[in-house]
Amino acid sequence: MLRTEEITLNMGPQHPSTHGVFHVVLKMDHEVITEARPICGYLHRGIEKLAEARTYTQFIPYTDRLDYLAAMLNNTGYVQAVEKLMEIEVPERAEYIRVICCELSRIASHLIAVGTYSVDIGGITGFMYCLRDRERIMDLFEMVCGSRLTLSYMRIGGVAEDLPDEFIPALCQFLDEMPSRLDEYDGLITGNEIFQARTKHVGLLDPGVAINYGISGPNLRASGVFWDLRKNRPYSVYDRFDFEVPLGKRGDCFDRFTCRIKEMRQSLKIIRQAVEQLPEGPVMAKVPKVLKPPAGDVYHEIEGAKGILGYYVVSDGSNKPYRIHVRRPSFINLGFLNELCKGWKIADVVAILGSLDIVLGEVDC
Amino acid sequence: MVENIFVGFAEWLRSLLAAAGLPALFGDIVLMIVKVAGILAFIAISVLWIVYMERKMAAYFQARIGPNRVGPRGLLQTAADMGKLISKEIIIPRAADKIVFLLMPVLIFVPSLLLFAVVPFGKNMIAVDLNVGVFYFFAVASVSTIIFWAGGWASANKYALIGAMRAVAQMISYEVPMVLAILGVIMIVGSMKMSDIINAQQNVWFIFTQPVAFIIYVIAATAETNRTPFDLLEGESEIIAGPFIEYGGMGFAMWFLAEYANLILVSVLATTLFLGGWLAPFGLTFIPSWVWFLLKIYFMIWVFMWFRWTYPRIRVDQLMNFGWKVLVPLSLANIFVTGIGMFIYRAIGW
Amino acid sequence: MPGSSIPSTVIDGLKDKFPAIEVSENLTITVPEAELLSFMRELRDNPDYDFNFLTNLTAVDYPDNFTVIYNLVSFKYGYTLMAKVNLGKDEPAVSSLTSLWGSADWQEREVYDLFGIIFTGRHNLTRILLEDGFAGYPLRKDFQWVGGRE
Amino acid sequence: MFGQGLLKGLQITLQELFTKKVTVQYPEESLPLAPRFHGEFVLDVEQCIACSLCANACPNKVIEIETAKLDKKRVLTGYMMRLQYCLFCGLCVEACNKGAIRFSQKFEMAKYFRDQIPLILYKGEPPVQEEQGNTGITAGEAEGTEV
Repeated sequence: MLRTEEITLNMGPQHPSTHGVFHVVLKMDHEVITEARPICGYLHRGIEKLAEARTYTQFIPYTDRLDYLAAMLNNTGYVQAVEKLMEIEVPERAEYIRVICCELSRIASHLIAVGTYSVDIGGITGFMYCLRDRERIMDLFEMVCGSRLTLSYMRIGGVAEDLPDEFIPALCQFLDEMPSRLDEYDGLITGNEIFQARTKHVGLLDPGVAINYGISGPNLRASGVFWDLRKNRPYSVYDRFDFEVPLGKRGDCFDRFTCRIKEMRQSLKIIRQAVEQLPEGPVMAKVPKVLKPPAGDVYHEIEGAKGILGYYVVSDGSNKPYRIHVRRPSFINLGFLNELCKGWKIADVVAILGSLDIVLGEVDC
Repeated sequence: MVENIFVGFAEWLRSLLAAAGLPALFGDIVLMIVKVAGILAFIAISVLWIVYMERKMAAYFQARIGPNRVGPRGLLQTAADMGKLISKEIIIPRAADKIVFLLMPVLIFVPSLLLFAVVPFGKNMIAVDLNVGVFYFFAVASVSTIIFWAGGWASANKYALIGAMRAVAQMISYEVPMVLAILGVIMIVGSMKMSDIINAQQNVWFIFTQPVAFIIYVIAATAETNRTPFDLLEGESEIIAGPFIEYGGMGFAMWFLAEYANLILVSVLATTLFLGGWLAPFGLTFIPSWVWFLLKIYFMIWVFMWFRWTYPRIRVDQLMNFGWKVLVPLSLANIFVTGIGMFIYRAIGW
Repeated sequence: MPGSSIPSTVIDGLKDKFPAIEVSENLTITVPEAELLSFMRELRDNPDYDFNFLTNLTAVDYPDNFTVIYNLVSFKYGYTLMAKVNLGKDEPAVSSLTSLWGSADWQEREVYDLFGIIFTGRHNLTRILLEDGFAGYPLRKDFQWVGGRE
Repeated sequence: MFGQGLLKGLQITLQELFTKKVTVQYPEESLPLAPRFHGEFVLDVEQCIACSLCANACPNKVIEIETAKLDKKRVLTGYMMRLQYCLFCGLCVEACNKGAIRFSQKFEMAKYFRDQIPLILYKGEPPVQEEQGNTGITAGEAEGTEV
């Protein structure tokens, strides 16, 4: 017998497929992983601390920088938490605009997830197609709020500005063209046998374990657990839309991937309904110039692109939040990485990490 | 005559030297040097061009337009890149085996250059028409495995080591089905001489008589050249660049260019063995044979690029399984069927 | 919102079992530190509540005490529950919930990292976001940072 | 079945080979910007009443306003934005009641040196008397006089 020993491999912080500055220390027996110790924090900016020195409105731009791929959702989660604390009623039109923007953001985020996953598996072309189509959403956001990535569009009590006139036609055109694009991804990536061989039955996530580890979003639904806050605990106006929650069967990487593609189709469906139902009216509730929520705390959750996005806001009655905590889905989804990677190969670690769809701005906060 | 422009040039040179009263041996030596220089120029230019073509093709497949700033339509992009890479500092990792580390990127070109000696560029345009041409081709091509491995090993980097080990495993595994696939062709021809193989395809190309062998060959060749879906030793999303991870500047450029030289070589072999070499299809003989040959190899290169920009990467154990459990039995079966076919063919006595 | 908060009958049942808990108006339950683990185990294992999902775990540094906040969700009934534990200012420590929910692992490490609250009865309680040698706990109100811009 | 997906993928990439490319050759051509685009700031000095609402609305203390008293009236003497800290969130623009601070469509804000980054939108002499010194420099000209 040859004497063999484990090798320790530092994957990251500079590595093309850790999706940012993320570090995994892999212990390997030849190419098989025996331990994957995730190390995060390279992007920690202390956003929760920063919040304590800013007013409630001034924190909105910082939420963009958590999950910068789905900034609208982050905005929405935060402003809804503060609205819940202050008991502000948001105008109907603003709610619909929020839904449209949130779902667009979700599609944008899933497009990145799908595209980068394609790169992780080795096919660069799929990534380019996804980014090309994501650019359309960025253009739509630019019309709405002037920014493309860090949007800061939501305000406590509504949205910053009403939709511009040219937005709805551009959106409808996007809605018409997107399904065929999704078919293209399905043909290029999902249907590919090599891709399926790489992802099917890899990184199996048992539903019970997934719940226990607090994994949420498409990752949880891929394991077959029906838990989508838009359905289970409808916030905003989500109870008025007819859509399905795509579920996976096995909870492997392939299911997590296809769940995202299916969710994009559902998001398109929601946006279409929201556009049809979009009422007229104001987009901003009557809120005081200086926001001073009553002392107390509130925890509010929405269904983010990566999972359940929660904001815990504590007010001491002043115009600055006493404490804001963000339940970042990527951070909690990552907690199970070690168990998930054990027994798989390096190439699978990339596949598993990619299928969890983390964004480091959110993990490190 | 365009057809014989190169052959004619060689004859003219030889007669010129003979007319100058020089011995025939000296004429041969000069001619050999000219041939080598010509082949080197061909390699250098086509490698540069293929890098450009790959980038352009990748861009077109991805709805982009690719390099278009340096030179007309970006044609000088690779040259500019080379200029940049040459001017870069050579960084040697402290733990690396210096001599091996620096030697390997140079050596990687040697098998490629040696192989071009037997490439049939056109009618009567083989530098050396060995009677064991195909055998020589495979024998020399296999050497590059050691060079990949040594380069990765010398880098003293774990990623490089994994990549190097993968390179050895992958190249050896895929050499077997590749050779077995070609055996079908050689059985039919009964010769390993490149020109014989091409001449045997006067009536029908071997892609039609040996389609399975062709498919196996293309798959194995993709693996041999380390291109997607078998680019495991590079695998930039897992082991970043594999054996080349510590190489920068010209060292990296050498590896990079050698990969493209290998790509030309496998396309050459595919053309020679399966696509009729320099033979013109449909009787279009007014186009010179060497143009046909170039067209065919560029088509093959384009196909390899098409694969690369479409497919994701396979995993290392799947690669091994596929090679040993699918391709090898399939190629053995192909030999078997070819043998029976040839037996029946002779028994009927067409 | 339908079925989101826990019905008061269930709260009453909990009160009977754990007399020490305090229930505020908005159905936030404050648990004494000593009873936390058994209370949480009851919440998780009793099929009447079935709180199988620990969604959020964080802490707040109030002027008088530290409060650790647990947000639980029951997938079966759709209940949500916020539980709090008040801890003293000096060497705050609370029993860990990693034995009940895996999601507590990283979130407890995060709270430890940023607040310096010790979670007892678990392994690998190390800093997660900040580097290992970082001095102080930044989310405490008395934390003074040096540097900053200009 | 096996191979079908592979062929489908090849077909899709082959189709894309002949579709219109999406690249925009930036310096020569550029995409139209949305009217609301968050570009560089411009200040309408005539409108500005130096109320500091924008500076207070800023989450990152980017805006620095210098004022002087003139006949019990506050007058703007300096308006500087430290753009290196700017989030381009638009809260300052939203806070301005007079519509004095606005976004322009200019997005090429790269500078060669760090000390060139602060954007000086207005730099006026402290007013001597009456309304003389108030004419100042307009925003457009001020761009050229960055320190």
